[in-house]
Amino acid sequence: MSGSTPPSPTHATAAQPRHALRIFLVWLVLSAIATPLVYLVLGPHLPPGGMSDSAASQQFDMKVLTAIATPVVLFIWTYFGYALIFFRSQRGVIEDGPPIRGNRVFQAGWLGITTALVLFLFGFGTYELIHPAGAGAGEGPNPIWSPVSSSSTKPLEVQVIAQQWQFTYRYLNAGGFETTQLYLPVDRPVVFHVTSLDVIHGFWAYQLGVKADANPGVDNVAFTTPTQLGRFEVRCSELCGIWHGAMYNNGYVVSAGAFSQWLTKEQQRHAPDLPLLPPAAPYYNPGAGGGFYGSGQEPNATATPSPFPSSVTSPAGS
Amino acid sequence: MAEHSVSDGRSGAAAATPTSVQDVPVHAVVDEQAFYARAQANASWAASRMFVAIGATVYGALVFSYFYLRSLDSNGLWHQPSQHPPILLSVVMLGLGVTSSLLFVWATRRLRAGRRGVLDWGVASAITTGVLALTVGLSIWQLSRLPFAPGDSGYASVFVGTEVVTIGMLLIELYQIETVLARSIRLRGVLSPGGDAADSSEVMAFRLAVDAASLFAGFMAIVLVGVFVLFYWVS
Amino acid sequence: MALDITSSPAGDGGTLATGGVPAARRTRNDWLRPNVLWGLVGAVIGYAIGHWAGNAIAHNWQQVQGSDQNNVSLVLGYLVGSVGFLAGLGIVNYPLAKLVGRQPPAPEEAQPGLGKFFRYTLDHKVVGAQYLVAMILYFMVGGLFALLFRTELLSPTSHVITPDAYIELVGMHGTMMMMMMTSAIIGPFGNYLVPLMIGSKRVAFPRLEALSLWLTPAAFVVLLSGLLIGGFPTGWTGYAPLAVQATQGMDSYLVSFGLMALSLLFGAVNMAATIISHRAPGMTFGRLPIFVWAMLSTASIMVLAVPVLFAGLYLMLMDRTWQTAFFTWQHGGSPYLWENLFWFFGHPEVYLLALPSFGILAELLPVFARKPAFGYRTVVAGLIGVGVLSFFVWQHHLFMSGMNPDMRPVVMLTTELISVPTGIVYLGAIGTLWRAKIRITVPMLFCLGLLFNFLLGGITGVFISDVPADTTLHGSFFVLAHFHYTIMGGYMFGFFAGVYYWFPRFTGLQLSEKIGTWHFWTMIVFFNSTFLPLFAVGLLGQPRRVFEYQHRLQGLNDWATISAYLLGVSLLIFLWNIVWTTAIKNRPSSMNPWHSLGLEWTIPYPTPLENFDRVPVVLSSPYDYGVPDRPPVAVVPEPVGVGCGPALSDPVREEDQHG
Amino acid sequence: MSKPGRLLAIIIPFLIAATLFIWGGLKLSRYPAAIAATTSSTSNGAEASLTMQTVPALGSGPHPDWVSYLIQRPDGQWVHTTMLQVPAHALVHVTILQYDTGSDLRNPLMNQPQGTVGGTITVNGQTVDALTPKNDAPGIGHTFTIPALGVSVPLEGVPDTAKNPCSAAPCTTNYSHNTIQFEFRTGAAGLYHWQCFVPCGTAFLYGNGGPMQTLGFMGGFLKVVA
Repeated sequence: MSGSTPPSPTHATAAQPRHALRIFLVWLVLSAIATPLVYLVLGPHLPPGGMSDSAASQQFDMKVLTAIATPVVLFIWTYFGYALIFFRSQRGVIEDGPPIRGNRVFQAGWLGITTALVLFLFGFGTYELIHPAGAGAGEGPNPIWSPVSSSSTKPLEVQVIAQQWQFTYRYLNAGGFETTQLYLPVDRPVVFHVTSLDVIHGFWAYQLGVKADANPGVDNVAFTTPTQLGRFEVRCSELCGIWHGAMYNNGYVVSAGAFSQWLTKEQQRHAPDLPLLPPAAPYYNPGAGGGFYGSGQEPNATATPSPFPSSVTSPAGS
Repeated sequence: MAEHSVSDGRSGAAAATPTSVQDVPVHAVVDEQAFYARAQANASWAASRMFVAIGATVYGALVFSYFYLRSLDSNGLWHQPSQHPPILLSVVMLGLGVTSSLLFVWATRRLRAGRRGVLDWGVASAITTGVLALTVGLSIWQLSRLPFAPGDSGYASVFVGTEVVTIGMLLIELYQIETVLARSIRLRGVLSPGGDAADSSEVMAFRLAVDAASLFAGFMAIVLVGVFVLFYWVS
Repeated sequence: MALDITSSPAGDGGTLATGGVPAARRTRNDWLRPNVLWGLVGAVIGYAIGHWAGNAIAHNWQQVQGSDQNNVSLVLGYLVGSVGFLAGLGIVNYPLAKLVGRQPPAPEEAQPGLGKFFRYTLDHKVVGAQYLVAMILYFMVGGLFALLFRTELLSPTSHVITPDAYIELVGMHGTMMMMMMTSAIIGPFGNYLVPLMIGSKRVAFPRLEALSLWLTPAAFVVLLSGLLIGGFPTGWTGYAPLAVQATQGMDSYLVSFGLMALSLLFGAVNMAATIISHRAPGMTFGRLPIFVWAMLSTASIMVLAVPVLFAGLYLMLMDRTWQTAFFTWQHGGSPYLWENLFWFFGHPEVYLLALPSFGILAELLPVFARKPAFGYRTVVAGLIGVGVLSFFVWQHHLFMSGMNPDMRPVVMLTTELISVPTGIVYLGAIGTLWRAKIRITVPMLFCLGLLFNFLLGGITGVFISDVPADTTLHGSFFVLAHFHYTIMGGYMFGFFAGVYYWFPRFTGLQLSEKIGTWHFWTMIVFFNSTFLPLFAVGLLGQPRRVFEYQHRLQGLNDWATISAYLLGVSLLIFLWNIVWTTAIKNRPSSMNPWHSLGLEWTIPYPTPLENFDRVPVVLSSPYDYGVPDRPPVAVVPEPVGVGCGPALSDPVREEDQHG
Repeated sequence: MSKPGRLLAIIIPFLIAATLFIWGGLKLSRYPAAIAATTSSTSNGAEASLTMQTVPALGSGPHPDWVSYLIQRPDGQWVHTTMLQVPAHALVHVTILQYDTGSDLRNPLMNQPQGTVGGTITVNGQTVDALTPKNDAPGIGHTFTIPALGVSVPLEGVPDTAKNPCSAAPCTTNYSHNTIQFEFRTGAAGLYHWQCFVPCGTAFLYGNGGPMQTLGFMGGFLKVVA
């Protein structure tokens, strides 16, 4: 193209090959191949696996999201790849393209499709969030999405106490002893009450698909039901200071029998220090220890704070 | 960069004929000085409002902190009834701050309406400057003898935090009013009725500064009342 | 509205109190006039004064005696030192002169030469160039921190640097990149180009603009000085109880972030006011270059988001010095308060980084596709929509925090909705490239790289916005890889596209296309090679900011580390390109090397002090490529009565017309 | 400027920057020197012994008022470091001289000795398996805890009313102190972090700042070598 008379749009359209059709076909073929592959082949390997119901639901969620993302990514790649091959100017020549300023149908279609996708994702995500009891995420002191209570098994209540820099666990409906080990029975719902003694930590049981921030003075509740035996990693997921990277340990999902054996052994081991522990409560309030800016200067030494808000009921009674 | 060929698509270049230029409204380019004077006025108008928006957002964050901590009532320590700054001093400070700010706003309005001369306005701003300085001094004095420690409760924290911000804001207001006052003194020959208005860019800059100061003073009057209501009535 | 401006006859505009670029006053020996060196002297004196005052106030406070740490004196030292720095540069002369009602003194104009770049100057072009150099410096320093702590991650358990140094470096890198680099596009390109693009001779508030520049070195030095006193352990997010607990290095974070917040605010006010009020006749909002729209949207977000950050930093500073208890739950505060205040700023901040690069993308694509910008109004609406929506999504950073769990579906919706206006950027790109005449140049390559990277960044963002998926992904390396794809892969690629594209405008020299191509290909390959494995690392369970990780992840981590080194080499190629072009080859570029229709390319180099001889009259959109019989973009009219001047629109001048 | 001049003007700052960077990097990578335990091999396998002391204040250095651990070198010299080196799969005898006063724990679980041989520790010659708070309990001064090995030993504090408190490092046995002795077994070679769990960073929020978060004061590494 040269000169001061650019071709008229109609003329150009007639001469052009049917780019849109070609791009669409390439995209369709690629998506038809890739999407099932992604869902069926990659999907089962997506984290966090299926060690608990919440982990399985997260894995399903990621499978669906990846399957939806695949055609979107492929469309962009196909289009830009095609454009870079076919919509090139000749080397060393400065020539103008057709002056297309917009296309109502394309723009409206684009907006409509992206909005529809977004609304679908929102609906899907909300369903997945509600469906297996908050999807293993921390739900604050008054969870609104809790598991449907099955009459046969009472959930195991474990208080996770994060401090700089380790996790300890209190088994609230097994006498309330405290230990550094985390054992869970298989196929029994677990309620984690995550709290912190000092700064913000994050309780992340990776294979269980459980993550809840440990906030001082807050009882952050997360639900899950382990469904497979094995080992899972517990890591701190919020930066908490120098030893943040070293704040990890392993937990174990064991059979019901092995769990009660372990429970008995630990109860005996920790019998001496049980009286030293504060009464089981939604969260620790260590009071005097540590103090505010050092024990010498307690700005509020006279005030007797109420231990916890009345809205939080103690889970220890169960 | 590749050498471009002469026969490229500079399709529009040849069309730069005077015919298309004549479509431009000519009055828009009549006077460059007027153009930039107007631009500067618009910019000053916009910027003064943006600064008020910034100030309002800072206070918004503090008000959010107030209600957030109040709703959480962490450890039952939002507020203890004994923790109140002396009410009499606070009322006096509120009265001084608000009336002086409003005085300045009022004087500016009169000046703008042309009812009175600059002298009248100057007296009002001088009074405002003095009273504001007094208010700032009283605020600092009050902070130094609070009946509670800053870390005693959520209320105490927000109170101390807000008071310090308010002192800073009052100092900004004070600075603005003082500078326009000082400028009006320098420009008194030009500004007074029948004065020589030769250097009118100076006059315009002065007017813009007065407007900005008046806007900020009005904002501070509202803020002072709001802060008072928050800490002495609502809590 | 101001007083009766319209009726007042304008005087000689050269001495406009706040707007003009006043003429030079007098000349003194260059070394004696205010410059950076005097600024440093002022900083040292100021620091000493502030430190002394803080010791006088707080030396007998209990927590000072108990901990060896006097936060009051350190903070006062930093603050007074910063004021001293500005004073040494001659910036406080103006506000002081105003106090006594004097005519504002015009800063002395520098002699021609490099001297003016080390001074406080009111020329927006000098400020833009200073910003460019400063931003490249901050970026490189921040990148070096990343290389250092990636070295530590070569091994899961044996350690090269100490764990406290590791966290300091992570925090320094994050803060340097998120905080200092917020100005990376609006600073250099916004300040330099917006007046040229809107046909203005000046910016609205040159003093604010220069102040916004000179606050950044102060913030930079204050931040770096934190390393000398123990650093800060909180990362760039500064989460609360840990930040209240931290040693003095935390103060350097707070003060420098606060200085930077002021810088952003001043810069944004100037930017928005300039765009609103200083557009040339005919430069309607419908003809505004998209880059300018992006700057306007960015500046508007800044004005509303940054004050909240400023307030949050201030509350933290009060907690650490005055001993309030905003963030200590046992005394009636709450760590959640910081999370809310910080992320209310922090999420719009992410779009402060995204929008300018979208602007550059949308600005450059038409030039290299030689087609009009596709869906101009839709794209502009998208930019504004991103800005508006960005204020409603901050709680998605707190999905796991236990705060307002019932709000999570709503936040999920708003977060995912933001992908609609973001997608419009792709809509614009697709439409602009449709049947285009694409020229592959280095800026175009970077634009395409931006599109490639941001796609992955955006898609992975959808994963994170989804609460169930986020339960696994939150706080993991997946999040880290996601935002590096949007910020490094999007924002910094946009930045480099801008550098290559506008370098001739800044310097009259064109960066080598050959070296630039090498830079691009190494950068995009090693960028992806660094951060793609990190998606996997996060999915497989490695939390962020850890110095020890699972043994099974060592292969992926090592791959990422080695790629990171090579990415560093790629940036060295960029530096070499600058050195090669400016110091070795130094061959002038043509006036409009890209044959753009943009108004900024109609001005010869060196750019005159007042940009345009007369205020130009804008006649058409700068994207009218291929439009038959398009009018010139702008004309510069002769003074009244003489008639209309020659057209300035011809994009292709003779090659040797530069200055 | 001439071309060589321009080049020099660029290369010299670049070299300065590179030097600064390398110097800074080296500085960050410098761990305190590790003190090796005195080792011996007996019929039961390798054995090692470590002697440490805790002091309420260092008295020198950049943080003279911070609490810290000191390690005794084989030649009897006290060194301010927290880097320990012990052999793998060995029995380690530890002696800690505790000169600091005590305070409350945030997590009372740490009151209990754990992971030592026999689950017991010897305090001033008395073997105990639990520290129970007495009415006039001086509290816990520090703990010596290696989380990855499950070892945690509480170090009872010196009473506030002690006759002859030590004020600055290194303290000699003339000052009031508690002697705590215990043994633990090391596992495979590797780097294990150890720390104190008593919030003893005076005047820092929750007591966990300052010395608790700085390597070389209340935390360090146990280097287990094969």
